[in-house]
Amino acid sequence: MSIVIRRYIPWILAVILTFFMALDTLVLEKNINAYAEAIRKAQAIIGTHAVIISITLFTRIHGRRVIKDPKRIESWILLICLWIPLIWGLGRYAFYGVKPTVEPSIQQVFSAIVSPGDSTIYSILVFFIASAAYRAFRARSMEAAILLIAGSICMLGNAPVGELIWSGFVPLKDWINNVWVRAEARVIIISGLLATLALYVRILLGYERGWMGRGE
Amino acid sequence: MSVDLTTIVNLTAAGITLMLLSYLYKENRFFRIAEHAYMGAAAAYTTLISIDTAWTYLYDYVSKGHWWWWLTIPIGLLYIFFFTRKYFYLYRYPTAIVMGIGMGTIVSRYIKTQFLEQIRATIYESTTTQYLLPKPLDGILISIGVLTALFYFYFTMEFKGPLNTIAKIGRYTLIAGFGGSFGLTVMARISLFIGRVRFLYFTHPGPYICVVAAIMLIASITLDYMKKSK
Amino acid sequence: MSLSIRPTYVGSAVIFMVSIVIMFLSIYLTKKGTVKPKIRKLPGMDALDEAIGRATEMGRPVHYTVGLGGVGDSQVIAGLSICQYVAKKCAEYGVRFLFTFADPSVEPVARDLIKSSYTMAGKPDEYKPENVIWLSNRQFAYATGAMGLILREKVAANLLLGYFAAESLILAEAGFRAGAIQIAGTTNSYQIPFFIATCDYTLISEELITAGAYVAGTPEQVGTIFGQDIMRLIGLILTIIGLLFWAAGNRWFYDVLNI
Amino acid sequence: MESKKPMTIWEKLENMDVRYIYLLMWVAISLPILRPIGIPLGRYSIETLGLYNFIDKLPPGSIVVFIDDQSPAAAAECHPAEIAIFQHCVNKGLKVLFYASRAEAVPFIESTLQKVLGASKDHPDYGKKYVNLGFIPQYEVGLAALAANMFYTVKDAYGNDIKTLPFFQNLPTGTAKDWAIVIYYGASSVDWVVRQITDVYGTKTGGGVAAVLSSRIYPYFPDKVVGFTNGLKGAAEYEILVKRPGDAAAGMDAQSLGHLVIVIFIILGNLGYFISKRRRM
Repeated sequence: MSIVIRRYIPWILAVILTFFMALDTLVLEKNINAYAEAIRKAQAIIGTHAVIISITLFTRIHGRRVIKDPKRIESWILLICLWIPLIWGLGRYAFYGVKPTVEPSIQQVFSAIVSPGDSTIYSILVFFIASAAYRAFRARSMEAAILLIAGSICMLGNAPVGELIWSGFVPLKDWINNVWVRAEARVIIISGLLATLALYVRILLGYERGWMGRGE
Repeated sequence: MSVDLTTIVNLTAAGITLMLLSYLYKENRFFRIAEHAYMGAAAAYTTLISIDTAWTYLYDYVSKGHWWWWLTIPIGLLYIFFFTRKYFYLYRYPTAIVMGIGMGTIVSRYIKTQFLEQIRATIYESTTTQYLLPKPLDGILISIGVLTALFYFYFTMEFKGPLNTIAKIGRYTLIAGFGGSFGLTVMARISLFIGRVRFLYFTHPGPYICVVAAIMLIASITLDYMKKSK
Repeated sequence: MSLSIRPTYVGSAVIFMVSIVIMFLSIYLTKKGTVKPKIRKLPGMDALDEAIGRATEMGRPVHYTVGLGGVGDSQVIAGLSICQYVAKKCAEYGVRFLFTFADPSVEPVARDLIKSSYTMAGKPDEYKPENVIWLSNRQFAYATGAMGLILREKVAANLLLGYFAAESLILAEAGFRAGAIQIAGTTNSYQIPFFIATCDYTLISEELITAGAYVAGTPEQVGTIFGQDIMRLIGLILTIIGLLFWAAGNRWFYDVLNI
Repeated sequence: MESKKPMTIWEKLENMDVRYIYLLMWVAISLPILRPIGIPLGRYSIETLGLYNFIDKLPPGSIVVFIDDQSPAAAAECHPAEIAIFQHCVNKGLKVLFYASRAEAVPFIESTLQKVLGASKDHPDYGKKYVNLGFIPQYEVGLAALAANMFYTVKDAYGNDIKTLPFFQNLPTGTAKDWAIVIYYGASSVDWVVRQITDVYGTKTGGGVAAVLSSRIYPYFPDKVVGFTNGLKGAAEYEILVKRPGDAAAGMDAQSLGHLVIVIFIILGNLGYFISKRRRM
């Protein structure tokens, strides 16, 4: 019995929902479409609860670190930056009805820490892309040479300085972008779908059980 | 000199920016502090936003008298049983719901956008594309590229003789595309860094912090160098 | 109740049915032994053992991440099923196994999975909950945490198999600076170039999602790969027929694909 | 430790410490920002010219709607475009209605007004020619509501009742039919704007978008989207067209130097690789 509750019911639930939602995208029927829309919203609500586990465990890991070694400033900082805005934001939301998107102090935390963090880490990519290009764009083999040539042409065609060096870079860049990059992207998309179909069949038939853990 | 809130926000922002960038030299204490502050604040902010979204959905239904929507909360709370030793498997119910809905929504929609539409686009572009070579050639190149590269992924066949050549052409198509899109991305990344640099150099009190950071960097490089030469 | 197929979705419905039939058939035939598909080698997957072995020799941890996606994403599911294999191997060799992710919905699944992998390897006591690390549910905060972790722990193997967006290169560069052997895989066509450029092995798109079945190797799993190849053949044939019609100046087939 | 032969210069070039690359990148990008060089931009792209010519031909008093959807990360590319396009509208005497479709983008409206007019709500033309509606949530739903009824938000971002503002007097229909063009600034998606405005009311769409979005905007160009500035380069072109060289134009120098540094490093790496390979043989 226990394996039924542990494994079979969740699995059957997933199968039924998959087919129902697939039906919704294919079929025009007022009730089905309305139910599907409601189910999708319910899923968003249910899925949000997972964050409880994550935040609890996150706090536990760093709490233990702090207890073991109270001099670990970074874990202290993490706990402070996590819990103070969270409690304040929730409290303001619950008791005063102020949405976190407009609550000024939450917005200040956002623009003091989160927003600069986002844009800094995004922009740190410029250094990494430079060093990746330096290491990878080396004509070691035929493939590497193709990578090197296509990459360098596109780089030079994109920057104004490339046009100053040789005016041919721009049409060549457009050609690579619109012929080769397009063909590549299309194949990656199609092949991703084919594999996804096969994976879903494996899940629906119960061969692929990674998503349920292994358990017993 | 009065210190207002904007200055404090800008000061923190500039500090976080430089501390995170210090990773470029090496993993260090300042980076670790900024990293943890950022991780914590980001988790708090994102969680608040997702709670807000979820509550908006829920309230929308509940306020219309659909009381059964409250049931989504206990179903979601099944996740908490993960902490118990005996009933931990109950987390699989919300997981199954989230997954089943995700899969179902994607699968049939993607068959259209990622399969049929892509095939149609390939057919359409076979004659309409013209960039460098004379009229039909560019389109033919796209078609050949798509067909061979798709063939390259074939799993249950060993490539021999002419098949190997086809697969190789497919592989080269993919690589050319990868190279191209690598090169094209550089510009967007530099743009992002320009934004950051401009913030640091031109927003009060960014420049002062930059100077402090530069001094600290030089000091740390000197120290490391002395340690190494010893 | 009036039921009709959404306009322009007839083709999708047909392909959906056809694909299910083909998958069933190919699983059935493979199980019966009528067809014996031989899967070509995936160098990236074969290198997993090498990577774990290297980590054992160096006494440094293995870092594994499934990226940004939630548990419903096919790339994450694929990443999790490869994770089973890696976690078990790490438990057997006694290598520290660090697992990171961004979406909270992955948390219970991953913990359950890794814990049972340790149990299956016969070392349930060596599973350490603090080695499964949620970094943040915001994209770049997750990337920051991962890049800090990779360099701090000096990981010997950096396995990036899952859903990645712009942070792909951040993780790969951190792995490079830690001197790790890197195996990566994703289906996002914008990110594959960075993995190709920085990692030792890359599982491109389809290869990632199929890798789970490749490792398992049971007839049913191999059967679905065979079915996948038949679907590919259908795609190739549809494209070729469409191109021939189009070249002859006939739009009919092109329009048929959109009914 | 094993004994090491000293590396030749070519081997050093082959395996350079990446931190030198980081440093040079930083310098190459910073210098032109502090002191622009003025590398010529080359040809104007057709997308930028499409937008410029469309706005240039509008009669004075036409209504232009700006949708701000830029995240802080995308702002580096979109904000300069917004300033340049707004400057163009001011020069031509057009009326501009601002609103933000994501909360993070609200400050950029204020900043645009400040940078072009030198004032926002205190400027004499505020309320007559320029109105900032602030944040309107729920992307497509919000835009559809605004398009159907321009008085939908009741108040502007500064708390003024919009019925009292001269901007909203004597509107022919009070819907998106009165608008001359909607311009989207951001990096996420332009589909919803086209779907709600161009497809329903026939009003054209324009854009000041980050380069990552360009591939998804091309299918609409040039019928539904008359033109757009593509990333920083497009913004720089627009700045030069309206003769207000600013952040983007200075940024293009940084772009050129940055690309050049990467290409030089690639060449050095290959040189090092080939020469040391020949020596080893």
